[in-house]
Amino acid sequence: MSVVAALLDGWTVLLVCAGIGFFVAGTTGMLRFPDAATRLHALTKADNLGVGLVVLGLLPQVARPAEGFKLLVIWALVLLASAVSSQLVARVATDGPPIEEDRNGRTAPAASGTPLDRSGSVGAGAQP
Amino acid sequence: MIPALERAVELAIGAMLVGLALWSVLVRPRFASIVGFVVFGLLLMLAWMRLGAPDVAMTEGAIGSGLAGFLLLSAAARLRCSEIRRARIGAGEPQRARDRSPRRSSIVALGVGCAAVAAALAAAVAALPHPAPSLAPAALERLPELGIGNPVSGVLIGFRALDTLVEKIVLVVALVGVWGLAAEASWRRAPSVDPSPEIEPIRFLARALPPVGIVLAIYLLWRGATEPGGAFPAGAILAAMAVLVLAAGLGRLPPTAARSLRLAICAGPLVFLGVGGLGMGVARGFLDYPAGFEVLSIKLIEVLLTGSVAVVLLLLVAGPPEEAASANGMRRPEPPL
Amino acid sequence: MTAFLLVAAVAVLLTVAGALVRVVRGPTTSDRMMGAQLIGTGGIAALLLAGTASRLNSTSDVALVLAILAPFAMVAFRRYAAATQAAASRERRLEIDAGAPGAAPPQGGA
Amino acid sequence: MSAIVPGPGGAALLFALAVPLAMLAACLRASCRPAIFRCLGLAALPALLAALVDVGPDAIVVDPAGLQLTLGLDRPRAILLGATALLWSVAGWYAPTYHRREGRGGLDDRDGGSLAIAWLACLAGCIGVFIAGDLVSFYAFFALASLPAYGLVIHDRSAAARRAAGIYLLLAIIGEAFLLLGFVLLAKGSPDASLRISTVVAALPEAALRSQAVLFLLLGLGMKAGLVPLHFWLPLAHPAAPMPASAVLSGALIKTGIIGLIVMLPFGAATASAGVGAAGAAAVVGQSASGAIAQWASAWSAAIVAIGFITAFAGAGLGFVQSNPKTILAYSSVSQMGLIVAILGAGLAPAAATDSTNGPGESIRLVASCAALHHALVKGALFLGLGVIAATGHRRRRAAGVAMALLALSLAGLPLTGGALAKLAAKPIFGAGIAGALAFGSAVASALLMTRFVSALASIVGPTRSATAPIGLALPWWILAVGAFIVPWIVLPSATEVPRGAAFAPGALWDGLWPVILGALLAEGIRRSRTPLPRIPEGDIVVPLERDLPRLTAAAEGFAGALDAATRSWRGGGIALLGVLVGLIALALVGLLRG
Amino acid sequence: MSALAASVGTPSTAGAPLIVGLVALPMAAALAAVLLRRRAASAAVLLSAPILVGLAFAAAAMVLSTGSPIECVLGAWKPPLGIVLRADGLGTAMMVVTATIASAVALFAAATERRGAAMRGTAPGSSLNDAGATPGPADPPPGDHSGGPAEAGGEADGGGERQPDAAPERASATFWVLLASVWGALNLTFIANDLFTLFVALELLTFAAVPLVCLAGTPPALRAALRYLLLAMAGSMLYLLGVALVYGSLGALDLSLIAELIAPGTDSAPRGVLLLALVLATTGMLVKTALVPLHAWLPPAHAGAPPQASALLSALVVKGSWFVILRLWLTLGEVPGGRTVAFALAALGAVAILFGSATALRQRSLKLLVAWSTVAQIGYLFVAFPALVAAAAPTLATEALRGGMLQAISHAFAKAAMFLAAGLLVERAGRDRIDALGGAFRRMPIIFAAFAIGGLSLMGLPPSGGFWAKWLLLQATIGVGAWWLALTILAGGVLAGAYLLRVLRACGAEAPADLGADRAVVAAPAAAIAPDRLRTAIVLGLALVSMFLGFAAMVPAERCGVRRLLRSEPITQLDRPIEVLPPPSTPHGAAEAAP
Repeated sequence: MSVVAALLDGWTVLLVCAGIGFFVAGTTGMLRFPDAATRLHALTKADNLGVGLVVLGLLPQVARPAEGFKLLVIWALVLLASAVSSQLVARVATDGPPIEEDRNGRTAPAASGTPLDRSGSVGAGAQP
Repeated sequence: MIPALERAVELAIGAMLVGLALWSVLVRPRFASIVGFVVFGLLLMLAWMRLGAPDVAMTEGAIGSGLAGFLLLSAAARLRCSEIRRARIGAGEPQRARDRSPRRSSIVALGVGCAAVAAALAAAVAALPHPAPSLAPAALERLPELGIGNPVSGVLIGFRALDTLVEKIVLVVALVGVWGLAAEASWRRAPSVDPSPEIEPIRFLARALPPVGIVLAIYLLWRGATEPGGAFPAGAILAAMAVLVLAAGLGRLPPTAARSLRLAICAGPLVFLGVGGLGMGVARGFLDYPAGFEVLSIKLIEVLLTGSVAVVLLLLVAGPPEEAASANGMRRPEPPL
Repeated sequence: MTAFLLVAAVAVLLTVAGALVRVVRGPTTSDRMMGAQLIGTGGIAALLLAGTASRLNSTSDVALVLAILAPFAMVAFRRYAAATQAAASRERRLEIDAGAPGAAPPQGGA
Repeated sequence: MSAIVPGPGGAALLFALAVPLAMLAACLRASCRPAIFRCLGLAALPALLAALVDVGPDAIVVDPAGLQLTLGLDRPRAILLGATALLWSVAGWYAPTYHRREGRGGLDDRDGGSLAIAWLACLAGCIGVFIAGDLVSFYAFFALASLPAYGLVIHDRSAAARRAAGIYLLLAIIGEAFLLLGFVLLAKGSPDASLRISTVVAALPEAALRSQAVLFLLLGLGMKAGLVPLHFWLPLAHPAAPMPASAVLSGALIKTGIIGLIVMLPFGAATASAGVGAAGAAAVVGQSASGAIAQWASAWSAAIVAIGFITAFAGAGLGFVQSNPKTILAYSSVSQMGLIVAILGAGLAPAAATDSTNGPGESIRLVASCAALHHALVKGALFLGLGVIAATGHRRRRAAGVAMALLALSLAGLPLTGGALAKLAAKPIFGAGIAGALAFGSAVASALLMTRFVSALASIVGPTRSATAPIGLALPWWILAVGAFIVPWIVLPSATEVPRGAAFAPGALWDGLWPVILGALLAEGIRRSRTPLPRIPEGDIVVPLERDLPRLTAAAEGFAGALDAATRSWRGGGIALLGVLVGLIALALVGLLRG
Repeated sequence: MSALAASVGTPSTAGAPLIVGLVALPMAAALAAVLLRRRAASAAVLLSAPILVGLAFAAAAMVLSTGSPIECVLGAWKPPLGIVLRADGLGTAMMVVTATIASAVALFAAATERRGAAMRGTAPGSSLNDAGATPGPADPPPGDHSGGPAEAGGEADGGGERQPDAAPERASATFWVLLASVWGALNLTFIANDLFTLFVALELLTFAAVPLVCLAGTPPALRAALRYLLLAMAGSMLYLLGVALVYGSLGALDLSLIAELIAPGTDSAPRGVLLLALVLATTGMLVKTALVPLHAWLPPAHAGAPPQASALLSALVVKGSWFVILRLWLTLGEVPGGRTVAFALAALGAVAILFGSATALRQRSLKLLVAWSTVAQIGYLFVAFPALVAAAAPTLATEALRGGMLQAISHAFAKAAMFLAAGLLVERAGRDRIDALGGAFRRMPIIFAAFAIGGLSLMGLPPSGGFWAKWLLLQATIGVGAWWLALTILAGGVLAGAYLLRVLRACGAEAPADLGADRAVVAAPAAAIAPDRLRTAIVLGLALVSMFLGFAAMVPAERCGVRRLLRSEPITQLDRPIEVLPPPSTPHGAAEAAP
């Protein structure tokens, strides 16, 4: 048992660590990338690979096969969600930034120029 | 090491929860507030898991950050649209601005007051007896009489069935209240979740996800007898799937007057009430289940309740039936200028 | 192994907490939503790790619920963005050709 | 619920109450109202009858083991019930003719219907007050007598009537409130659950909150009786009402306050407890307790006497500067009520009740009720007479004028009138000290005021020089006027210890006569000297009150508005919630630390 | 087996089906009303009404005759694990009141609907409650949206029934569901003996009451409803926090168990925590009861609803949360420090009385005036609290309890009558302005009388229930030495008289001439809008009950058991101890499992 167990544990450690790595990378990208479109890249990496590697890493540890199946289903669902939401976010980003009210609840776009103003200034008021 | 780690995790989640709650309340843009609320719900789920309450976590996830987030964003969109319209007309703008900026002193006073209440609560919680008196052992002990294994379900559908029953009626009444907001002309028409303009990815999602969701709901309902799960999370997931289908434009709600719809709404509570009333004749009293048929009765009630919960939640999200005006304000007619 | 998985769960959680910064700082609504999404995914991963560590079956059920509802907020967000953009552009068009009635609101999807 | 089955006396009382109430119910049908209005005089006759038969104080007792709700009559109450019932009855016969002639009243009262409704409700309340033997029914009937009188006052719908009615009703409601508190305090002293007036009043001197009880009783009842400084509604309301209504307001309704004082002041308290103390074994303790009670009683006695005389003189003085005869009569009522209250106050002193043959306190009650009886009849006759005179031409006024003058001076104690008898009866109560001197002074003041009234009569303009008053006005008035002279001669000697002959003694005649002469001469002197009289508007102190009250209410409204506005906003609501929470938590902490 | 399991059996008392029916039947009716078509929906509720009235009276009679509460153990699960419904004197009294008023309101609503249907052809929209104004901009729907949801409605509806000017079926259909829900929620509130069941019952109450508020559909009503909803939710949270603290410290939710666990002599309970829990839960309920300064949602909410909804809200709904506070304080009120908080509550009550009445006095709209009067009257409900927790003086506590209950009950009847009467007055006058009521006295004397009688009951005139309530409250407040409270109670009565006077004056005035043309436009032919007999009778009946409630409470209170009906169960000894919880620190199951 020992060798197989050790191998399986090693597999778990390896893949989970890799998954964490993707999460770290995703978060870093989320924080450091300049605009929404690029941040989307970071998000999808964490979503697809971070969770995926963790799930794969955990597979040897589950008590029953059904649990493993559940883990895979979760991964599949996350993949689906990620795919769809990145589409949606991207579409929003290209349509022009969704309008966020400024501090006084007034509408910004009435004053600001074109609908495709992507400067992000409309959301600037959100900074606490 | 592990206890220390757990303590650290608890502290971290707690700190994030408090911080996020404060931020959500204080941040000015409505959208940011809502996102904060959704994330708060996610973190709260983790907190519930940490407290060993997976049932609550599940419900929190489905209702707190799922359906409620959807509902809040729809409301925000609607408000936003009317604000944009008003901004052009320019009526009442300065006054609103003044209304919304509270004085610093009142914020400070509010903060001090809230802190005082929180301090009192903290002191009280610290003064609670340790270990806390609990009815959990008693509940576990009598669980076999109900023939189910999940103590939470036992409390909900057995020991405190009355509370559950009344809560379900509350849901129905709340739905009637929401319908009551309809304009006279559109009363009895169909409420709607307006399809999103961007439908391709959403339509794909709405085709792919619901089968999984339905299976998951059945699974949770089935598991509810022995493991965390049960009628409410299952109903919430079904409702979420239905909302998704509607948002993708793949379906349409029946009018509120439809008999089948109303039957679905009322079936759960009515059967619950009926089985409970039957208990007065054939069992030991109101809301007692006939001996030998406990599991059957409970299953019947749970299945119907799941359906009712799903329909009611869906309709609550859809809102009152509206004529020629959509739930999120996308197709609201122009006001006369 | 248990200890490792727990530490891993904490690590994922802490990493993901960084996304909170994005939620708070924005600046656009898309950024906030992406931050929320990342936190949700991270939460799923952390739940799975911690649940496997503690051998708690129900954790994966909770994660399943979380996963199936993950795209839900995004759909709502898309609707929000579309509605507000449509309203804003309609207003602007009305402003441009002032008084011209019947500027039909954009009806995506209908 | 068990009630002693009413005997004949109880039946008489119930009948007396039922007749006006039944007529009131009949008024619900608009078609019945004119007929009811024409028969208004009938309504009070059963009460008159009840006053004449010997009913007994416990004619009807509901719940005898508990609350002891009682209806009944003792002698003081029977005397007043009889007098006021006579007045109500006569005024009721007078009213239809007056109403038809004057044609006054709001647009909606051509048939006298609304007057009849207010009249009957008031009448029922008034009868009830005199026969109520417990606090609750007294309170109920007192309210029934007070509030519908609003309809009597406002009946003309003129601006003055509206103002007077508003002030009247407000004061009546405030009076009710004070009375309620007074009654609650009385009931707190009750030894058992009983709310019977005699029981609670007997227990009053030893109650813990006795002074507060007396204070609030005085406030509540004194407001109705017109004691200074709560008198100001009276000179507004009485002149504003139509003549028959003024008569019953002034003659009968303010007696509800007087009867309250008569039955609820603890006369002979010190004597009674002294008797107990002497008989009891622990004599020393008893005596020291009774000493304290005596001290308490004499302090209140002095205070009430002072209030009474202040009212008597202030009423006379303020009335003297008026020119409207009705206003003068109203002020005269204030003055006379002051005198009666002074009698009551003097009777409260421990010394006053010792040598009584009627039992402690009973003689005081009888004297006061006899004085009230006299005033009721005379004042009623004077008001009705004003209407008669106004309907009579100058040429034919002589007889009526003489009768009015005699009636008026009777109030000042003109010898051979009922007033003189009442004075004689009150004399031993006041004694020869300061109180006696003040009583003498008040007689002079009354004479002064009444002389002024008689001279003001001349200013009334009749319809034509030789018009005669219709029989519907003259006959009831003459009946009442004659009654006002005769009835005291029948009632007083039997009720009080004044023998009939005493009034004819030369000393008594002189004693009665010269204050009248003095007062009349004074009045004439002031008139001749053409001293400019200070101009004091009707209702004296209410005028500055009316001026300043808006400022006060504006401040209160400002506060209320600010609170309203503060809590109405969303933020205000939240702050209020948090504030209540924090405040209650803080107080809980304080309570926890203290207890 | 443990003691817990050994106690399985049927421990419910004889009347258990009665109280189960009282809870289950209205809820079933509510669900049926959701399910059924409109006619059938109202029929379902109307049919269950007499049954519920019968059940309530039967339960009251049973409690009266046996002298012990009816208990019903739900399922076979006794406390602490399960729930017991427990109908004691307080609960049955309130259920009887609820049944009476709710069925009166139901009849009224049915009559209104029939009336509305009958006259819709002649005068569309002439009554205010028909005004189903749309919350959004009321534009004609644009014709070009194809496939919208608008067309979808036609198929499921009975076809010809839905014309553009059809009956206001939204309000009607919603109303019947809500009426039944309110009824069931109130009944559950009155007999729930479990902190969490109380919470659930109150949630149902709130969620039924909020839509009632916005039944009219006007923007102000929607605003008021939203504010009510959010504040009530905040209140629920606070209550839940309090419940959590109680459970955390005692491990029990059943009120009887809690009372046993904290009885004097048991030291284990952390009293400070319980006090905080009491404060939190009380504050939460205060929001729903709308005690000043948490009242701001009430006036617009109650005034904006149709009359039958206003009557329900004002008469009954606020009493539900008040009753929970009462239950809490009867159970937990004697923890140290509670007295201070009780005085604070009374102080808020005093502010409510003065502020609410003063603001009512300033209103120009009739329904707002009545609503503000509710704010004031709620204050009275809290004045009793200091005496209620006076453990040393059980008589005082009983008086306070009886006073508070009587106030709640008599206010319920009076306010129901006043709101319904106001609705009819406004319906007739065409608009909700006090100035516009001129001529009401002549045109609708009985409605006018009903309004006045209700008002007099609020003022506290005997023999109304309000009088006895004030009497008892005064006794109680003076008993604890709180003179300021006593004077406030009196001032509140005076102010009530003042605002009532305003209305009565306006009704008594002639219809203003300049309104004539206006009214001709607003009002339909007089025959069409003259109040029908049924509604008039209902309104008058409610008013008369409020006026003569005093008799019910007065005489038998001492002798025939109403005192027992209103008595507080001595909280330290249960009639039949249900089950004693094991000491909190040793969970039962653990102790059993260990060996």
